[in-house]
Amino acid sequence: MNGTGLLRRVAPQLLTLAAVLALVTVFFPSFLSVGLSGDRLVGSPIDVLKRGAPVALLAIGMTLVIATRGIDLSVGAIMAICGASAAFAVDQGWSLGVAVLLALGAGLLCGLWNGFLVAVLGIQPIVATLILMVAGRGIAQLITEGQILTFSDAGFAFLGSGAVLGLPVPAWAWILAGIVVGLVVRRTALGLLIESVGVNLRASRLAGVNSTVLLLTVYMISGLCAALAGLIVTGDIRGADANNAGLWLELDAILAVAIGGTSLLGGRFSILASLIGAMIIQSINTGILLAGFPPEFNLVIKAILVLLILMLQSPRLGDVAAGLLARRRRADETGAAPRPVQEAGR
Amino acid sequence: MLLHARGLTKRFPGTVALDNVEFGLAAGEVHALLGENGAGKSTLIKCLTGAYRRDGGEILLDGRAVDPQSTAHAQELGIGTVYQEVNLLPNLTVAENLTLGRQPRRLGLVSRRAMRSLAREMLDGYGLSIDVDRDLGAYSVAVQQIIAIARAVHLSGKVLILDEPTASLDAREVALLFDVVRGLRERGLGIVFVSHFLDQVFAISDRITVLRNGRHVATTEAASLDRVRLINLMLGRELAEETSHNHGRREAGAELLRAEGLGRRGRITPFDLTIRSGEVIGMAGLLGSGRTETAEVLFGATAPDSGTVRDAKGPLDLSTPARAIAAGFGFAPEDRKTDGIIGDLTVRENIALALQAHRGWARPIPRAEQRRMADEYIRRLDIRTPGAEKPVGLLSGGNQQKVILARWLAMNPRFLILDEPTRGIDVGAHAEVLRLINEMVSSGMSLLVISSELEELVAVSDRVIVVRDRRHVAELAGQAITTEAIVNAIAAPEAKQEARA
Amino acid sequence: MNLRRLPLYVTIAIFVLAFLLCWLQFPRILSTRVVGNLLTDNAYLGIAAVGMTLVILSGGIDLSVGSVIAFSGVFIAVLLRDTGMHPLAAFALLLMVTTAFGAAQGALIHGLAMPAFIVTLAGMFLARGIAYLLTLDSIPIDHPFFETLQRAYWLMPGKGRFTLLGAVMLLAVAGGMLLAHRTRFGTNVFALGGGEATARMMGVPIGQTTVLIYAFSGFMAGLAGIVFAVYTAAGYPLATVGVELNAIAAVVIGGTLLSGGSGTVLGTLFGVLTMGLIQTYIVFDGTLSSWWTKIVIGLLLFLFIVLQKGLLTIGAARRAA
Amino acid sequence: QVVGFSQIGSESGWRAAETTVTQQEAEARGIDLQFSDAQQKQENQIAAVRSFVAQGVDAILLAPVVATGWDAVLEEAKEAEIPVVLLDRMVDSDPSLYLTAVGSDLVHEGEVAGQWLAEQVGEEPCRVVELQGTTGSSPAIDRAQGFRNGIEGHANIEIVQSQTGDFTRAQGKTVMEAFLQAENGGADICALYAHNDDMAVGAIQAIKEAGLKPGEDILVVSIDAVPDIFQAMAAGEANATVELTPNMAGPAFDALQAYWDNGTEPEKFIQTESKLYTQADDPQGEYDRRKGLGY
Ligand SMILES: Nc1ncnc2c1ncn2[C@@H]1O[C@H](COP(=O)(O)OP(=O)(O)OP(=O)(O)O)[C@@H](O)[C@H]1O
Ligand SMILES: Nc1ncnc2c1ncn2[C@@H]1O[C@H](COP(=O)(O)OP(=O)(O)OP(=O)(O)O)[C@@H](O)[C@H]1O
Ligand SMILES: [Mg+2]
Ligand SMILES: [Mg+2]
Repeated sequence: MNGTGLLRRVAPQLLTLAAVLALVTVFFPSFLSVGLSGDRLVGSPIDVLKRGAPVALLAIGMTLVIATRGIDLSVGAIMAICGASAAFAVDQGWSLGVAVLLALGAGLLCGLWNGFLVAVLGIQPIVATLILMVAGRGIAQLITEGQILTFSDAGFAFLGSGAVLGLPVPAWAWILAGIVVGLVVRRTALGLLIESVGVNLRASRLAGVNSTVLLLTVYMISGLCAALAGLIVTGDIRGADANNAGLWLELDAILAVAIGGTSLLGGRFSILASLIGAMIIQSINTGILLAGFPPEFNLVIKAILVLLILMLQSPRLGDVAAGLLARRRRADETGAAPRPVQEAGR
Repeated sequence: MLLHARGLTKRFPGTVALDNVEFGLAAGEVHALLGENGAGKSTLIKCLTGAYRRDGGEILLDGRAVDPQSTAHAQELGIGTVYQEVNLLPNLTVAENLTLGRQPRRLGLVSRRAMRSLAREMLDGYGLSIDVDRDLGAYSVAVQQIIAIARAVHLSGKVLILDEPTASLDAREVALLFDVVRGLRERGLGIVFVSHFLDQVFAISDRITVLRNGRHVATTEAASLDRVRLINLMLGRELAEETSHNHGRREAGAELLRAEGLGRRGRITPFDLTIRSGEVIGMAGLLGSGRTETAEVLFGATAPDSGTVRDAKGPLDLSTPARAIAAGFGFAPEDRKTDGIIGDLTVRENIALALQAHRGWARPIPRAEQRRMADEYIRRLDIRTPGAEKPVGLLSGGNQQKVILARWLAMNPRFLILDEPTRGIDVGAHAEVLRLINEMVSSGMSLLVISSELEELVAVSDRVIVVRDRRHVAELAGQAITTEAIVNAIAAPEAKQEARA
Repeated sequence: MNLRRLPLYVTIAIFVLAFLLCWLQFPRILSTRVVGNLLTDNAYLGIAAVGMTLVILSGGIDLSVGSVIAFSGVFIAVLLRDTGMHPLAAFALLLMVTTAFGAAQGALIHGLAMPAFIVTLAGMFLARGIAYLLTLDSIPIDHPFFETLQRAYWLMPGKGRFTLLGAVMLLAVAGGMLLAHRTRFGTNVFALGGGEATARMMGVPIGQTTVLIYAFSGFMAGLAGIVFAVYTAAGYPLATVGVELNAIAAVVIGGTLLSGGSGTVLGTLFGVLTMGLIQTYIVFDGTLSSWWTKIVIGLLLFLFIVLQKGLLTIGAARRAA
Repeated sequence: QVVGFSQIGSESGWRAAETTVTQQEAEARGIDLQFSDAQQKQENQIAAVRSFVAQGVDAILLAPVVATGWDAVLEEAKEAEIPVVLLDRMVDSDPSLYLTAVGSDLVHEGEVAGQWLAEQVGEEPCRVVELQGTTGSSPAIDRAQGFRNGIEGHANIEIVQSQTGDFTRAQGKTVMEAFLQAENGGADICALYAHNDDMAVGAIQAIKEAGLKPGEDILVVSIDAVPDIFQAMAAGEANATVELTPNMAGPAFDALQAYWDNGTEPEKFIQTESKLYTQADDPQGEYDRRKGLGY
């Protein structure tokens, strides 16, 4: 996709983001202000970039998984496993490098397991990943023995709360991961093959696409992204909280992908759009916190905003509106009230 | 006029599919609707039956303006339709598919017994002996096609529309279908018939309407037209030469492949097959005789459980399509909707897909190269599309078929299997495809062509293999390849023919 | 035997086999008490899963059921606390509300062509959010009628209780079976699951069917909410978190394909019972730590699904041969 | 003796510690403990208790996830003559349905924290931010109420922000960051009250990252007394915590033993102490003492 094509693709998401930011600013006027404290940038926008990191990272992998017509419910649990592994390693006195490698390895392994269930055993993605979603948290707790495994390794903490060139490390993490994965899938044929498998698995196989390897790869990338997210949240609170790390984040990641306009039925995808989607969700979350409503309103506000966003982005909305208009007009003309008709195909 | 469409217009982004089209159907007539691939036949039918919302024009049924809002609405109005792509549900039983929406009920609950007997009744007269309680998906495309016809016939109180119903049927089924259609005509129904088989068109239709590029070109009595004039009307130009018989034109080359005892239990009885380079092998048989299975086993789409395939260098691994492709095989499947096209991807991507998959993900085909390939095949195969970046799912049926052919031509395999390659392709393109087949073969490619159209087989094949009951039963070669010989071989179970030139 | 029934038979066979294995290890599992508990304790799940089965058969998914169950409890509790309404009237009102909620989800899914996953995810947030707005506390229900409902059981030989709640679930399953397998609507649901575009071309009223499916799921979730409210005699906004995932798992273990178009309601009952059995087994074992509990549940889930897959493949191959 | 223990889950370090301690206490007394983890779900707990009844255990320990909804199952246990002891949280059923309840008074905990703060700030105006527990959970409701009781009558103390941190460290930190943003970079905040220590520990990091000194610029008071908060207190980053002892099982087993031996009916509520720890109470020592308990 060339520059303008890309821009056109993500325009709805950018507009939505702008709208959400504007809305939050109404409730919390200083929302958009960014300042410099010492050598790091501070302010709500920076918080959004930072706090949105786990969901953004998960959304990268999730986008690819969803593009193959799959879904990965286990990413939250994988975050917990990887965070726990890294904290365990640091706790054992191993070096940070070993800890990070261990976490990434664990993420890859989890992805391999999911991919194996989906691609080789042919289990449906929701159920296949549900298994790890349930068991994974147990595995993470097994590693931490149910405690919050704390550590004081400054390097590890830096992953979660440090800053480079003024920007928090987590923000760098998802931006870089997004660029790397985005380049890899678009500069190679990976993206095309993923989309093709997502649209029509059978036909792709008959055209010689090695769907098994492709699915394995995609779930492994998702596992890897979850591992990064796990490292970040663990580093951030200097402890591995096996029970709560990444809890229900898979849902936010899926939402981000959906807001990013990638069909849950597989096919065409855009990582950039998903990342903007993640930022939209995080802006809502941060906005709710800043606006100071009582917590019992959180869920309702989020639900309504998300629904609104998705409705506005729905391509059908135009049709329905047109249909309603046409109905009124034709009703005026003929007194009949025809129903709107949809085009075949999706 | 039973059904009358005036000034029908339908636009898609980048295309005007119907431009002010006029179409009239009288009661008690069979009205053929003809035109090249992409001329707008299917679109016209979809507008008539509420599947598409038209952009302009009006529709009169029995002189009253109607406005079908959905296919269900059209059904209520007494219009039964078989759409071009088989539109049945593979996960429902045959009986459920046939009766969907009007299952017989008792006390508000569907009565299975009544449904079953209704379904059997509906299938009466089509020569099918199938279990109506099995899932539809268990049956071949051809069987499904017949079931779709039976359903539409049952639904059609006034009008029956058939969009390429005979594309995958063989002569026997076509004859049966025509009997049914004549019966309906007697009863005063109006029947719209779309086909690219001109012989069939002349055999059944009373009047003919020709569309070209979304415009109405002519409506005439069938009797007043001959084949050549009809083709000229459709194409808007002369067609040089339709088909050419090729017997004795080629010298078979060296042996390319040899399959021995290849088979899979429950699918196809083990068979032997040798293929020479530069040779076209035709494969004939009735529905469900095992032709597609033969192709699938050869291509690794279903893994064989016995036998080997070897070439001059040694045994080949054909356990998956990817491996078969690596061994230089190609396979254009029969069911293009589920096995062929990747609907949401563009024409360019669909054409490049097999080659790209073969090269591996790490070596992308440069975009410019893909464009060049796509443009070349769009030109060579005359694929009607606004451009290479159109999603292939939005192309007309025949043009989708051409895209799949292009995908495999771009691979340049040494052995290509074509399962019903001309299904749904118009006369002009048909000639083009046959010419291409000849061209490929003269450049040394070997082909296995599966077709229900015996003339086509006779025209292209060097040898014809006849399949019956999942078993290869006869082989014809050279001058012995005639339609009669093939028909005899298919029909005569006892007399095993081993005719060789 | 029909090939499409195979998953059902496999599910039942696996359940019986699992029960036998449990019985070998813990003989007390084969008692009317455990059987009665299995029905009662999983009644709300079973009812919700029947609704979920239809949704999944149509190729959709309904993530809102857990929240709707919680909402139902709170709604009833608040109504009974703040008004003098009879519980039956409250039930009726609630069922109307949840059915309308489901229908609204269906309308959004169809009308705006939005994926069911996302719409019902928002529905899940919304239902729980509204429950929070109604109350943050857990509210006890001490209406005499509730006690009558709770005490309505038949004492089976061996002191097991066959409760009203269990009976309601069995009735719901029976009703679901009729609806899915013996009505035109049911066939339309399967048709939708087989392919929306095709179903539309065949004249299935897509919009109406979609709305009805989610309305039915909302109704069943409401009914499950009533059962849960009776079961606990309380309304609690934090109740039944994640029940939708259990329901989905039960439906899938019951042999229904998540991609839609294939499955049975009866299978779902056995899926629910299988899930209940896993839980009972773990309690009887009593040695698993918190984390091993999760791991073992995951492993057993895996085992069931793989076993099912294996048996199905073998069965299908047998028939093809 | 076989005792079934239906635990809520393992959602926090404190909960894990309670499980460990219960197991240790059972082992020390030679009791065979049947453990069941309900993963925060009441429905699982009800099913577990009924399974215990079906199994015929000698007693049941129940740490109820929520106060309501236990009548039917407790009655069933009573009919089967199995004594039930409630741990750390109460139920609203009739007291005749259970033997006794061991626990602390959640409202009281909040009061202790509130009173400490009131005493600490004296007449100075003080803007407090509050990190609540999981919305709708009984500790969140009671500890919020208790704290408000505790600062009752001190008009100088005002709760200016209140959000849920879900009892977790990560959310504690996230929400605290938002509070700091909303309150002029933290300059306007005088104290933080967190419904549990985990959220406080997360919030302390957020305060530090914002360039402020927790414990000095912002007072930190929380509840539970898990080891990590003592570490923070030792470092001067937290000011006070109210203990909720994880040893609920000890008193419970004692009561059960007496009941088994000679049918002694214990009191209906055995309250554990809600002790306040401040920086003066040897936090380092407390940390070392608690570290092994499986928090
Ligand atoms: N849904 C759609 N969106 C966009 N373009 C479409 C769509 N359906 C059809 N078209 C275009 O409309 C034109 C007419 O297509 P149609 O399917 O009616 O042709 P046809 O005459 O039936 O051809 P064939 O013989 O190949 O079936 C084609 O150019 C096709 O690309
Ligand atoms: N007339 C029939 N009666 C019963 N079953 C049939 C019939 N025709 C096909 N089938 C079933 O359909 C399945 C698929 O057939 P298949 O497509 O392989 O046949 P084919 O030789 O390729 O024929 P064609 O390509 O003409 O459809 C077979 O398993 C067969 O059992
Ligand atoms: Mg067509
Ligand atoms: Mg075939």
